[in-house]
Amino acid sequence: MSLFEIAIILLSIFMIASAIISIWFKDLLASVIALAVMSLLLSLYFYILHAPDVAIAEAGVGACLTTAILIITIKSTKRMEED
Amino acid sequence: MNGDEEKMTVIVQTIAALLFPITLIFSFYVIMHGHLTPGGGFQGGAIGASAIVLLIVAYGVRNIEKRMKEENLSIFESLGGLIFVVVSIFGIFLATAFLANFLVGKAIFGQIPAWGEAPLNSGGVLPILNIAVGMKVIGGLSAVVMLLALITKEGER
Amino acid sequence: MKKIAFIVFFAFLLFASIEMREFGKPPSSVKEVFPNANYDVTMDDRIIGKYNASAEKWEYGAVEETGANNVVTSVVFDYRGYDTLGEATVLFTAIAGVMLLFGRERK
Amino acid sequence: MNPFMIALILVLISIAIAMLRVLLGPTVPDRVVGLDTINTLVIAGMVLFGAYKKETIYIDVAIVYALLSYVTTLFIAKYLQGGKL
Repeated sequence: MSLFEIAIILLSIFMIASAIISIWFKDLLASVIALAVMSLLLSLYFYILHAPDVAIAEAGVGACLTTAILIITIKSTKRMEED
Repeated sequence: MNGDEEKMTVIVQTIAALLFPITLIFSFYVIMHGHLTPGGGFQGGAIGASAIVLLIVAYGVRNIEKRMKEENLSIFESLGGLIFVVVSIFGIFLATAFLANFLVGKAIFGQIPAWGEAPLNSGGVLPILNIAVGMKVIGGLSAVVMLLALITKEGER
Repeated sequence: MKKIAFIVFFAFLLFASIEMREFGKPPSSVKEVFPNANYDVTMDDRIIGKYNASAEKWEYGAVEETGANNVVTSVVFDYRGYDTLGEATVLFTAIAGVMLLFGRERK
Repeated sequence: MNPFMIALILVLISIAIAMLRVLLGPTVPDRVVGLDTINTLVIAGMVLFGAYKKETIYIDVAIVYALLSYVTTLFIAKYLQGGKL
């Protein structure tokens, strides 16, 4: 098993873990943060698989615009606090 | 009603004013070199929209909306779509079909590059279509974020 | 019922990923992918290009057909241009809907 | 056994440690700090992989991420600050 395959397997495990914890949180803001982590790791995954076009699109849309729209939506509605 | 309470601190405003032109220039670079390097119309448009989102978060959406009306952004976006369709229809008359690449092999944009070399004026109609899609995405995504941010009420933490 | 559907779908995906080719390896010929085909030019040869050793030049390349050095852009805007037109239409429709809902009327 | 790939594996292990802070952090600012750490580590991983493949074009993606990744942190900070957007 080469180092490249080890990197791909580690990234897959991290992505699945962050997706699971993003739907496991009850707090909406923490859930958005976990979704941003999954978007970051997905961009790194696309980059390692030699698709820089898709990585740039994911960086622009996933890292900035999606999180911005979700936080604006949370701000204009009511957030369910954890306590 | 001067909107001073919507701005963030002086540090954030200064850094945003310094980094906004750099991000916009990088967005234009990604759009213009779409047929040579990774990237293209959609990617560069998303980067440019993110630059406008940075201004919105640093200065407050109502201060930006006075300078940059959302009607103007909508007109910008529709202009991009119009350029796309008109260039595609030219393909019917000057070449064989809709969306045909009628400029390749000609003098202006149509230089065919050798393998590995890359002049900027190659690619036929691909740079024009890239610029059209870039205008569309910049106008559209920033207009969506601006309109969604305009309807937020007084938030209470 | 949901668990049975989940297990069947998961097993299907696992089987499909095991049966795939080696990572990054192009198919050697068309017969490997489509056994009943009667032509011998794959899509990779058609777009990326095929090196003709006897004439010492590349044939069927997207670089010669469209003049763009980036093959992905020439696929997105030239070979599959209708898809890009449809994506632009979807974006236009979404933004028109958001403006219809949230745009404030003036004067 | 390329040294750049070994460094990339170490960066991925560091991402795992930062993800623990995102998972366990009791308040929202702890999780934001974890997200910002992951931003920086992902940029470092992209540059390392570009050095491994010896492609200068791949650095463009790292520049895009370095220019855009702090907007998320700014948005969450403005949310926690309160007031109008």
